[in-house]
Amino acid sequence: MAKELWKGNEAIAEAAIRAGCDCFFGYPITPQSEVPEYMSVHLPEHGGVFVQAESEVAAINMVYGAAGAGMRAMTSSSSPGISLKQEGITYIAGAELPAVIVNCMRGGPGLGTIQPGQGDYFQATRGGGNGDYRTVVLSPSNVQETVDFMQEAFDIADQYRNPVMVVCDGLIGQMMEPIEWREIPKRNLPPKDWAANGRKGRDHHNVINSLYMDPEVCDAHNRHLDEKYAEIAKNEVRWEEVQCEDAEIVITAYGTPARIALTALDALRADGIKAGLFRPITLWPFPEKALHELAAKEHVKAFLDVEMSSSGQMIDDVRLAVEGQKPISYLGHAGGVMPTVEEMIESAKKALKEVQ
Amino acid sequence: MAKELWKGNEAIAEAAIRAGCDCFFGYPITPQSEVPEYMSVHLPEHGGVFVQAESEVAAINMVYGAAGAGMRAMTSSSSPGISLKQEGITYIAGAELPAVIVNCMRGGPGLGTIQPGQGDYFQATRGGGNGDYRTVVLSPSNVQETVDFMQEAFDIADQYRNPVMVVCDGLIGQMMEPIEWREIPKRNLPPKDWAANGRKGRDHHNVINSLYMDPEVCDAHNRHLDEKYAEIAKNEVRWEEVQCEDAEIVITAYGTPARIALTALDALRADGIKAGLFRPITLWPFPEKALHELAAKEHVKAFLDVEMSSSGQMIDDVRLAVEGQKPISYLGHAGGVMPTVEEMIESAKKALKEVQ
Amino acid sequence: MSAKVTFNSDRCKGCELCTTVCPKHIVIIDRETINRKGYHPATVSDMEQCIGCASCAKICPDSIITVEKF
Amino acid sequence: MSAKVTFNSDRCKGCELCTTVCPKHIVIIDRETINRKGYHPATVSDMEQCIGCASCAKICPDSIITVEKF
Amino acid sequence: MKKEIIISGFGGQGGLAIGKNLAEAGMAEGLNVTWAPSYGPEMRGGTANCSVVLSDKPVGSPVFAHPTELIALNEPSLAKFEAGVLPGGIVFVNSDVVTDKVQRPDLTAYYVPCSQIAEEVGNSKVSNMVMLGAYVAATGILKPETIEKMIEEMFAGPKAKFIPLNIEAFRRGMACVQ
Amino acid sequence: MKKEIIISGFGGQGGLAIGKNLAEAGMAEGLNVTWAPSYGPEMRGGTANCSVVLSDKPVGSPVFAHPTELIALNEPSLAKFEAGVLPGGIVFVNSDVVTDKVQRPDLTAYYVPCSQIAEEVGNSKVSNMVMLGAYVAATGILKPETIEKMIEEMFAGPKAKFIPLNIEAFRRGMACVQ
Amino acid sequence: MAIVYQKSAGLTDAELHYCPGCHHGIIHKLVAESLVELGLLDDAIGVCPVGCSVFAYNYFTCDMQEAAHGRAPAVATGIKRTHPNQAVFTYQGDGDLASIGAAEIVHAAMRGEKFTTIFVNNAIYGMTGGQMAPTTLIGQRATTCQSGRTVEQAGMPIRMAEMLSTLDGCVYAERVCVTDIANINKAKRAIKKAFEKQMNREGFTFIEVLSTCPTNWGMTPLKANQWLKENMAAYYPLGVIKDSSVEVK
Amino acid sequence: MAIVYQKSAGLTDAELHYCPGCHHGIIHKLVAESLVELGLLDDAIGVCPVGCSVFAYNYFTCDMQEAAHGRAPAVATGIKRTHPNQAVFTYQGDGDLASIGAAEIVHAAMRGEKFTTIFVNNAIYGMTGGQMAPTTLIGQRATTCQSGRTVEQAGMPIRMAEMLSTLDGCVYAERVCVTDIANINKAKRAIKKAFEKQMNREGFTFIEVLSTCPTNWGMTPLKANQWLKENMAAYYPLGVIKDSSVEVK
Ligand SMILES: Cc1ncc(C[n+]2csc(CCOP(=O)(O)OP(=O)(O)O)c2C)c(N)n1
Ligand SMILES: Cc1ncc(C[n+]2csc(CCOP(=O)(O)OP(=O)(O)O)c2C)c(N)n1
Ligand code: SF4
Ligand code: SF4
Ligand code: SF4
Ligand code: SF4
Ligand code: SF4
Ligand code: SF4
Ligand SMILES: [Mg+2]
Ligand SMILES: [Mg+2]
Repeated sequence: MAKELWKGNEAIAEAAIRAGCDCFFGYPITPQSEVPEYMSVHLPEHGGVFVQAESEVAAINMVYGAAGAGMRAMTSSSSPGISLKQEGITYIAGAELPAVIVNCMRGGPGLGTIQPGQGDYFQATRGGGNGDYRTVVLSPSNVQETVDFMQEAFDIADQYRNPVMVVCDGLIGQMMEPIEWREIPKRNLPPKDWAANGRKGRDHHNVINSLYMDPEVCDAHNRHLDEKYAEIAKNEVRWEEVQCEDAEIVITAYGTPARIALTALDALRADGIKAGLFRPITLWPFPEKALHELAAKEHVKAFLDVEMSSSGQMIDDVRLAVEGQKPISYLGHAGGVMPTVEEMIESAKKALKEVQ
Repeated sequence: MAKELWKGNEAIAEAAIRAGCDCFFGYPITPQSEVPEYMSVHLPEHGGVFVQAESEVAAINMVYGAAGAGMRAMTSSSSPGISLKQEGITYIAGAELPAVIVNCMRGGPGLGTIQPGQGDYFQATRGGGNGDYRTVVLSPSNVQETVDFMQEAFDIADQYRNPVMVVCDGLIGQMMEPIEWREIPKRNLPPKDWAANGRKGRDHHNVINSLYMDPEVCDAHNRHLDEKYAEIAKNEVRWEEVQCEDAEIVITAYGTPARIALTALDALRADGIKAGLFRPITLWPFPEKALHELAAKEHVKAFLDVEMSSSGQMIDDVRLAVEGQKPISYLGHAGGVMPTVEEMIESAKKALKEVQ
Repeated sequence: MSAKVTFNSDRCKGCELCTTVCPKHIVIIDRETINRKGYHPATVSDMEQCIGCASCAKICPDSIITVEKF
Repeated sequence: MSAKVTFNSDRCKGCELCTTVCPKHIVIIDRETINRKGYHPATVSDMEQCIGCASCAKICPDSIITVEKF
Repeated sequence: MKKEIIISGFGGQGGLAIGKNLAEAGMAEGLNVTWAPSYGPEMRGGTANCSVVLSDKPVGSPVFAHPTELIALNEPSLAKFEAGVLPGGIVFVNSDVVTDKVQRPDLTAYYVPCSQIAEEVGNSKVSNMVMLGAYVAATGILKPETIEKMIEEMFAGPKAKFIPLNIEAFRRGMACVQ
Repeated sequence: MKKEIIISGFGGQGGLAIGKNLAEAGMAEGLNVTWAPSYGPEMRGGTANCSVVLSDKPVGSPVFAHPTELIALNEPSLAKFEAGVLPGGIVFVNSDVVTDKVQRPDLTAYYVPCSQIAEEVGNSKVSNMVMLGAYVAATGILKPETIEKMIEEMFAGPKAKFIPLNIEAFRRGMACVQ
Repeated sequence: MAIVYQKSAGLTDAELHYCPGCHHGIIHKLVAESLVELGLLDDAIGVCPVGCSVFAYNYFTCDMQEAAHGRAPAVATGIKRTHPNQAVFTYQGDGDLASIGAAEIVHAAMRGEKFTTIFVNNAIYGMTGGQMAPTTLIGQRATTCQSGRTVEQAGMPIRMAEMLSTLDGCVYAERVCVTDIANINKAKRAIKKAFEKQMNREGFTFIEVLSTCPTNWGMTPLKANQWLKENMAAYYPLGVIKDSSVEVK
Repeated sequence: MAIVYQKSAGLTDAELHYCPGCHHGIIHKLVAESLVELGLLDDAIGVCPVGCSVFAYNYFTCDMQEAAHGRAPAVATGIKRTHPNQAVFTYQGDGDLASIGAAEIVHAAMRGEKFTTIFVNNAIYGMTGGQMAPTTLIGQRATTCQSGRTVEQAGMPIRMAEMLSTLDGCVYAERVCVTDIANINKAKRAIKKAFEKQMNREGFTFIEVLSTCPTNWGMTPLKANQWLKENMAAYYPLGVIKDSSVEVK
């Protein structure tokens, strides 16, 4: 397969089309506008539907409608736009609809900056909407992964009837990198016999709904969701460990900071410091067990969590996983400033010194 | 002071008026509609402004405008409505505006049920909006506290220029209980010289804004916010410990489950089981240190976290605080089903048995 | 009798809307009866006069009226 | 000369809008000059003819033109 | 001492008001009280109920599965809540509306013809006071004077003319169970 | 082997395209490459820049503070980025637009009259190819044949008539630094 | 013996949860009957609002989706665009459509989305217990305007059919009511016509049905019927507001 | 020597970030001049949108608030209701006002909120790089309709002034442009009139300014001016759309 140079956002859109995305509903926002722009041209060429919605709120509810009618539906946005989608996302989760939501994150809070950020980790992994629900969160750290993850995102969504988010930061959305259009093995997916797409002779009418007025029924529905989430957590958790076998200092990072960390790793190793990288790929389900076990290893002395967030958000999950076994320090910036290789090296050294 | 019987939602509204609330912007939703209803009648009697907004999105942005112009502004809603306010809340946090937001929580996800719930803990404490920010979250567990906390909410908001949420569940909003109109000591609050309310001869124009295009400036703004949050965490954290001095099993709970736990405590003690209750009052800042220290005590053998949530949300904070020192088990229901005294007793006994 | 009107009386809510549209004024509320929902249900006072126009049935919000004709 | 037109030329963006509204057709773009922003700034070719109508100033989106009159 | 009471009936029958009266009176006697309504979308014909706790200790849960007393104003309420009443508990039935009888032998049942008595007293609106009287008399948890004083306060001023009527209804209710 | 290049100029000057060409060529030679643009609201007169990495190892950070080479297409770009260039690095200046000179003695500077050469070649649009030629010649990181092949692919089909022009511009650019 | 009238096959056997005399039930059946008569039932997909008709999915026998409050037009857009040959309708209350969902309905109309909206205007928030709606009349009492709506506080009530008619994408808008048989017949004709125009791909079709809320208006069903005719119909004129084929003033 | 014209005291000395020839700058100064001439500057509170004019708070010398995208009318409602005697205005683009903020502007107009809206309609999303707006003309190209907007895909462009004029709370709506001195003068008169009506508490006042976006239209400023006059003004008629004192057809 020949490599091709693709911009992250356009690669996301093209990969979605190749993954059988039937329809896209979106609203412009920097730094993700290339996704709707690309879709507006190319999705209809493949028989798909593109609608520029009047708002992010409308877009996510169009996704709800199309997904409820059995389509592979998708939307994308960036941070403030994703905030507006929270009600829609909790409805999609509550009604158990498959849908793919891309968040090309920028710095916050509020209008913030249009430069890359990772301050929406809590929102993505805990659910910024009301109630108990989870979205699967895939976090690519290069353009190839954005491409590979789009089909996975649609498949996971369909398999579990659950929204799946793909979160990348503005840098991954904007940058170009060589990619290959790999064949991702297709999953064996259940039929969408629940879809409200017209009875057409069916002996019952299908209903898409997240309302469960009766508390007992609502509670039972929540238990059912919980079981589903447990199954997802069991089957779908993903992470990558780089040079962790003998690492004394382990950097935890995802997305852009994780790839910057690769450079820092080399430099640290060159300096004789055994550094490793633990990169969660699914932010939810978080690779809690793997990280817990890594933290238990004798050779691991300390963790350094690096995020594009002012005081860290994933660090909560890291702490929950490490459970006090080893110290965790933090390096991060919010609002478009990316942690540099130099800072990582320095912080890693400092973290190690503190445990010695 | 004579006791008066008040309904939670109406008490919230009356207490807000007494706390000097200048304006209320809201939209109907069960189980909080008594708040706007009460406000529509009584706030104008006190010279205040009531507007029924076209939506929760509009309501929170009206709050933004009024707060930005120096007013004590407030809105209230329930779970799905609060989801819609997430963009507005992150803007308020980003622009550093004081505002009070009441969430009278119901069960989720999605439309869920209109019965009481606590599934919005993550949303409230982590921020369901984009970016790194925190809202102070006060959690009353009876009507007296809702009353006492309203003035505190406005004062904390003004003191730190930050949104403050008061989260109660539908039961506390709907129930009646005797209350006293206590005098809460007023804080010494800074002047609102930053308000954009007309220059009136001022030598500069004031700007309310959360946009920081330049990454460095945005990062600096985030650091400033972080320092503020650290200060809030230091000054404002609140919790209550009931019979924890010798407790072997400690129930962690807030809001309605916490008051149900009081009954369970009595029953457990009557059964010879040393049970205690640790009740966070500020959900953010979470009383992490206090809980950590409690967990360190010899006599504490196990924790039982109880929430109106399917698999628990506050439990993350409990785990972060306990840091693996003692086992934590969970009891909860989502969607309007409240944990019963009987369940708590049983779960507490089970939790204790497991550590023996 | 050229027409027959049947009420699913258990489901009647006694709203009286049907009583306002009968051209023969024969649809009435039966104040003697209380159904399981606690309402006085509607009924036809004199079925002989019914012309089977179905007006009563058309307006019934609960769709509990069936009209038949020979 | 009954009127004077001054340009804050450093801030001119060379948009040419001012050149379209002068009744005397004396507002022109100075193609010989490039300002620090990289644009050819506007100027008045023959100030004598200026009647001080301020049209050029009114349309300038960047408000860089001042017009004075005796 | 703790009473956990469920009062249930059609929306509009006044069950919520009986509950509030109990809570007000309990408060007046220095008890800890809570009142919690069921709530839901407008569905006439549905049952509305409230839960009241009167206790000499702080009230933990304002809702409960096993009331010490049940006041049933319509049949669905009796059907729904009878099973949950604490063994040895009391059930008050508005016998003008409910023809069913209490099934459980371990419960004390009072059948109070509230509407009938209210009409005898002169105003169908005071039927709640009749039921309140029955409750107070049967349980002894609240002093009759407290209720009568509360009635006086409720109808202070221009509405004072309703005081005797309500007190009469209350007393007739008390008489029902004596 | 790793090159970290910043290409900067006014929006519309074609700096982003030069970056893409470099990345494409790097990819064709089997290198790991990234291209990352600065982005912001529409503000004409502002500077647009991109960061390109060409490396024989996987690329960690696609952005960096210290480029190995800087291509400055206007004065603000030179002013902004010169200080950050890695000691011993190279600065390519579009001398038709930029009159300032590189100040740091530890840097190699090439002043390339891109527009002038492009016009000499016959089309002002090929000035980017001139700069590309200069970069390739000065750094030796990419084979000239790769670029020429890329040009041939870029202008395949009906646009083939532009191939000689572009190749000529590229070669003239290379000649500038030789 | 032939059946002249019985519960529509477009409705399930579930008991309606509406209050006695509430027009929602009448409107439901007109929609159901229209679908059946046009042969669209097996094809149709309906979208319910959040409002008293939130449970409409329990009543219609066609496939249904429950939308978030106000977002039915967006949900319907998602459905119709991906199922262009099927009948799609939304059923929305005045709080849902005219207040929180104002942007969605305006834009569905602007885009000329080819679905049919049944807009049940009862001048109040029914489900949440009687708060003011954008369509509440001046002087009408509601729990958030307890002395009656005033222009000063809340402006004049919004006429949605008229406002949406300014948009080219809205090809048909009619206001009807169901207080009596003549009006019920008119309402049904309007609903059928809207579905026909939808299936002809003409554009967005909008039927505003004036409706009672006896419970929150604090009236008997009959009194409410009367009040609707005298007060609502006076402010919200009945009839065709726009028909792209026949231009009506 | 007397100054005939200079930069308004209502504008700061900050350099405007707009593209060459963008009308935002002209519109800014008309607003600033109006505030100064009416003596409202020291009293006024402005609300900026999210759009190219997001930084307007850097340019106006009165107090300013930056609203979330589309929510300026809600923000202004919060301000004006609590400061009823002060001049409040919003400045919004067509994406901001007519798309994401459609509900907020409709409801501010319905309620008759007593602030003035300056609606800058440039038929495109300027700031985000040229996507289609609800006001983009049929056939006009944008990055999300690269072969030109079609009715089938996106409906006919929305005429906000006309739509809002159907609401009683909107007492004054005029459409202007700033392509030449005559139109600039008219635009300024309209803006001043709107502020006067606001201060008279008449209701909601709305000035739609047709505006260019040379950058995203892909034209020189002069070409853009021409295009506006020929194409936009043809679809969006200039003039008073509604004036509650003088009823205009
Ligand atoms: C986001 C959100 N806000 C508010 C509500 C609460 N709510 C439920 S129904 C309703 C209004 C119902 O009024 P209307 O649309 O007129 O329908 P009706 O009940 O009158 O038929 C509201 C505000 C909600 N469920 N979700
Ligand atoms: C919630 C949200 N959605 C989207 C955006 C991205 N955004 C910024 S400006 C803009 C549109 C600008 O267009 P317009 O309102 O027409 O103003 P113009 O730039 O043309 O003056 C958009 C979509 C945002 N900042 N916030
Ligand atoms: S069918 Fe017609 S005539 Fe017969 S009872 Fe009904 S309304 Fe009256
Ligand atoms: S219309 Fe229907 S529900 Fe109402 S009274 Fe008549 S039969 Fe009963
Ligand atoms: S003031 Fe009038 S006459 Fe003078 S240069 Fe300007 S436009 Fe021309
Ligand atoms: S209008 Fe202003 S910015 Fe444009 S060319 Fe004239 S002086 Fe320069
Ligand atoms: S509350 Fe009103 S709208 Fe709702 S069902 Fe009852 S009468 Fe109908
Ligand atoms: S992008 Fe368009 S609207 Fe924005 S500043 Fe440039 S010309 Fe003006
Ligand atoms: Mg309604
Ligand atoms: Mg625009």
